[in-house]
Amino acid sequence: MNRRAVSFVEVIMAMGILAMCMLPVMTMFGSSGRAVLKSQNLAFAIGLAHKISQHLLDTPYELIIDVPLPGSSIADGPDDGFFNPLTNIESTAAGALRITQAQLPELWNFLRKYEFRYSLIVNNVNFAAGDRMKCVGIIITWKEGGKDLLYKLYTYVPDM
Amino acid sequence: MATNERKGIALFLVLGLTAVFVPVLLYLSQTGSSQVRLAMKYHEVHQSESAAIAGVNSGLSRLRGNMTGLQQFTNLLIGEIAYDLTIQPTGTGILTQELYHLFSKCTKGQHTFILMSDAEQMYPDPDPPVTVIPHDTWNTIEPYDINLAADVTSMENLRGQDVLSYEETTNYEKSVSKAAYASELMSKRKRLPTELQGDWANVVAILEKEKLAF
Amino acid sequence: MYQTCRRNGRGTTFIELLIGTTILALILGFVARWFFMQREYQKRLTRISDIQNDFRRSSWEMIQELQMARTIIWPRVNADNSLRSDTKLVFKDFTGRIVSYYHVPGSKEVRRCVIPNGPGDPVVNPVPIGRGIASMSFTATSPTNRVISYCMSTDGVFSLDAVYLINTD
Amino acid sequence: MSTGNSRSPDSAGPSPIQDLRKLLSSWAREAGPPMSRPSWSDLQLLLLPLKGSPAAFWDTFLPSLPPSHALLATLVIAQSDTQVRAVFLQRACNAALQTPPAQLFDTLNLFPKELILSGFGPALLSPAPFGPLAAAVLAGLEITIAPGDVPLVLAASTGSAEMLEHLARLVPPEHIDSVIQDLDTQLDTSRPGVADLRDAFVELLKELPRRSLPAVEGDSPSKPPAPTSPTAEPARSDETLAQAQARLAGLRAAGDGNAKRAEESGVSNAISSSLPGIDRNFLAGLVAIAICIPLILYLTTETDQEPAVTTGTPQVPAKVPKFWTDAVTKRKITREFLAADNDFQMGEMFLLREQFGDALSLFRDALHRDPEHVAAQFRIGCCLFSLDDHKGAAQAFRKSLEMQPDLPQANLFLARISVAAQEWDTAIAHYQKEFDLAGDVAIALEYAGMLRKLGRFPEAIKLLTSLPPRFSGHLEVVNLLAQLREDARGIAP
Repeated sequence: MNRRAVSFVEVIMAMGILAMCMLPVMTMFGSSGRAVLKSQNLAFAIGLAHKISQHLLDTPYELIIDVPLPGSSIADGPDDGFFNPLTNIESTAAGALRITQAQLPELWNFLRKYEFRYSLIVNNVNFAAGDRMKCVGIIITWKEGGKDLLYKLYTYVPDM
Repeated sequence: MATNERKGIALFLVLGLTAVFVPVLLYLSQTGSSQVRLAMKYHEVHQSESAAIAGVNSGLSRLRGNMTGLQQFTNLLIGEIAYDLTIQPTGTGILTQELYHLFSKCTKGQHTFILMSDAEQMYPDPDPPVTVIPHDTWNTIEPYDINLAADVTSMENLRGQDVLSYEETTNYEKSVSKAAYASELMSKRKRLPTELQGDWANVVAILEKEKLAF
Repeated sequence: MYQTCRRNGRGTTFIELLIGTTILALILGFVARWFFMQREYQKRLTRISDIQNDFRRSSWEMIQELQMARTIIWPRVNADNSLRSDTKLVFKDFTGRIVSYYHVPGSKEVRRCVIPNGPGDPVVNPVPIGRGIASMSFTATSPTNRVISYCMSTDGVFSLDAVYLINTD
Repeated sequence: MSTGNSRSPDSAGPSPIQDLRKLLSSWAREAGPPMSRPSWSDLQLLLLPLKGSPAAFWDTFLPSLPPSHALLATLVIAQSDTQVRAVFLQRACNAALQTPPAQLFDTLNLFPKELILSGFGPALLSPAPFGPLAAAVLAGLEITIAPGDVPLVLAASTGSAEMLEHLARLVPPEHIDSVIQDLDTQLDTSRPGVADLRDAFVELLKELPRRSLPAVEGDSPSKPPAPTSPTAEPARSDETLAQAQARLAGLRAAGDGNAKRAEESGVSNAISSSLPGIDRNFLAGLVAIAICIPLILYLTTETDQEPAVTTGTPQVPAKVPKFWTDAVTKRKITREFLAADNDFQMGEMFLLREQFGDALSLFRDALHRDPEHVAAQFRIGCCLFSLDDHKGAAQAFRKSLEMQPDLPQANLFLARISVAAQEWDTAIAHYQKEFDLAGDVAIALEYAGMLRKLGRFPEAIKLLTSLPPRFSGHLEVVNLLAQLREDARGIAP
């Protein structure tokens, strides 16, 4: 009986230890998968924010206006000069492609999968007559693993 | 002997599972963290670049606000990103405008991004806004210190070389006729990669149309 | 106790082996299934990571140069001011040279070619500025020719970005 | 013609004893395995009800039965029930004492060896005449006992040559050596005569393979198939007779198991014998699997956390979540936080344009919305400093340092405030802190400049020479160092 008990306890203990050892490793691994997806979405969001900031520098000053939270969806979004329309290989406006399921299904799927949105917080500062500057907060939001994530970037747009 | 058999079973279960799982898990858990690091680096790169651009704009805004002379700022913030700004007078232009070198630097993590720009502040001007004309903005990712004359000088030299080669190019453009300019460019078509040959004629047409005259 | 007597005499019984093997098979079955699932998943993740790296690298290289460029020459917005895309981009760089980025679908590369704005031969960079990019399009979005937007994609991974040209001609 | 025959007990109407006699004799005539002979079930029907009353059985039936039949009857009752057998078989041995060996063997040969062993095993430890008889019976049937029991049986034996002879036959041939060892270790040779007994027995064991069965089996019994001889773990030498008997009796349970096994399939047989011994380990194994497999499956699914691809259904208008998580800093971002950030940004723009009053109010708004906004707290200090409110500025900078001790520039401004107030030691302390924090050359130059003003040239020189090599060649550093050295020479005697 004694010997059995030892053997039994031994196995249980060993298993306990094994499970203990494996848990962090597995969690680490589990998180590594998520980390890759996270890095993918973060990198994508960084690109989106940068893209907006660059367009803003070429947007007529008066046309830079707030896009309040929760923001505008990028997939199926309106014609905003940032993302829609996105491309056009034709020589007229008729050929312009927007991020819709019909026209750019793959990209549309990706954007809808994570619900990528953008919003703009525009601060107008008038220093003097005709001397003004905008500070624009560019906010990209998306959903990932049940969490609402956010990436923000600020830029100054002077009225030159 | 019986106990050994049982121990054998126990040992088999433990070692077997360990031997199978641990290497597998270690092998599988490589990618994630490094990827996040790379994404963060990319974020730093972009943030520093964006902050540097914002810095240039804030510098131009100061000049428009009729602020003159040497201006040095450290730890200015755009969002949560700190950037440094140096506006260094370089003399007076032929239109009696004030000439400046405008430096904007952002260091995020290991990454540095510096923008250097020429700025002409129209002067005298009764009150703001003063007209400011920036040009020849140049960037570097070398970790120069824009508050130190030595670093500033070396940046000015590096950028100067590029500006000189630009002047050479523009001088050439101005010096030749449109036809000669176009034919010179068209003559390169055969030596271009096939991907570019298709639309090269259109490209040359645009270049010809927009050739600098004087 | 009696069993131990018998085991001493006969070693492990058939049923012990049977159960042992069953459990072993069960564990190995699960482990194998799990392992192969993970391997597939990991392959996909690694692939995504590689693509991201390619995108980041090429994107940053282009941004640095384009930001200082003088003007976009190709593509240009359409006559009706609608945007226009192409797989190649031609611009005048900071020093006035004509530089082109172009996508080579066959090798999934984005290459850079420098064309002297005057006498001289075009030079293609020996090293591509972008690798592993299945599709790439540059889009002119404004008549000022100072913004170029681009979109890269490979196996369902995307990168949308744009560059504003600070300088003018 | 009226003979006594007509008054024979048979004619006195059927009685259990008569039925039993008939059944037993017909069973003895019938062919086939003992337990599948036609009369067997009738015998069981008749005898099994008596299990509960052994006394009645012995007193009523056995005296009227021939010993071999009595033994058979006992086995019928006993074979299905260990407890009953424990009681009955010893009595059966008594009965068997009067039975001629050949007849006895004929009967016993019909039964499974384990059954016989479990019946006669305990009797081995009984004094004569049972012990020797049991030994003779088991030896005659070529049944072996657990080697571990041999020393005890030997110790309990009469030591007669015949008994030793039979006892030697009970030792499984493959265990002779281990038995000899056990005898050496486990027999209490200090007791008189035990050593001689052991030596004699060991002698017998050694020459056993060459010897034939002793004369007691005058008529050679029909050879039973080789029994599967059970072997026991070595018995402890200090085991008492009672314990040994209990242990030997313990064999019965297994013997019973074996009896069943004889009628069952190999696998179920193995299960009945093996499972109880291994279940804990396999239970442990199963527990382990129960731990591991859900873990595996959980993590397997967890790693594949990409949300399902959305369908073409139109997007529902999104609600504003309570908060977001900053993908870079992991910080909780609320709308309040964003509003505070906007105020701060606007303040920053006014600060750029040196409109300190407007900036100050915006920074205060930001701090009001988000009391943890370190940058706003710091900027309040900057504005107050520029507005020459050094006291307020110092307070703001101290607060910002409380919020973030390694905040850049706060110490620098505090140093400048101290310089303005000509509190040199405080200024030096703040400059030093700032320099230690940033190691920045601009701070070093400003710090060294102040030290120079104070005439503390060696400290200033030490500070500038302690700069990283990268800065040591810089124009400003070189110039200031040169001036400091000159100043130092100037004051030198």
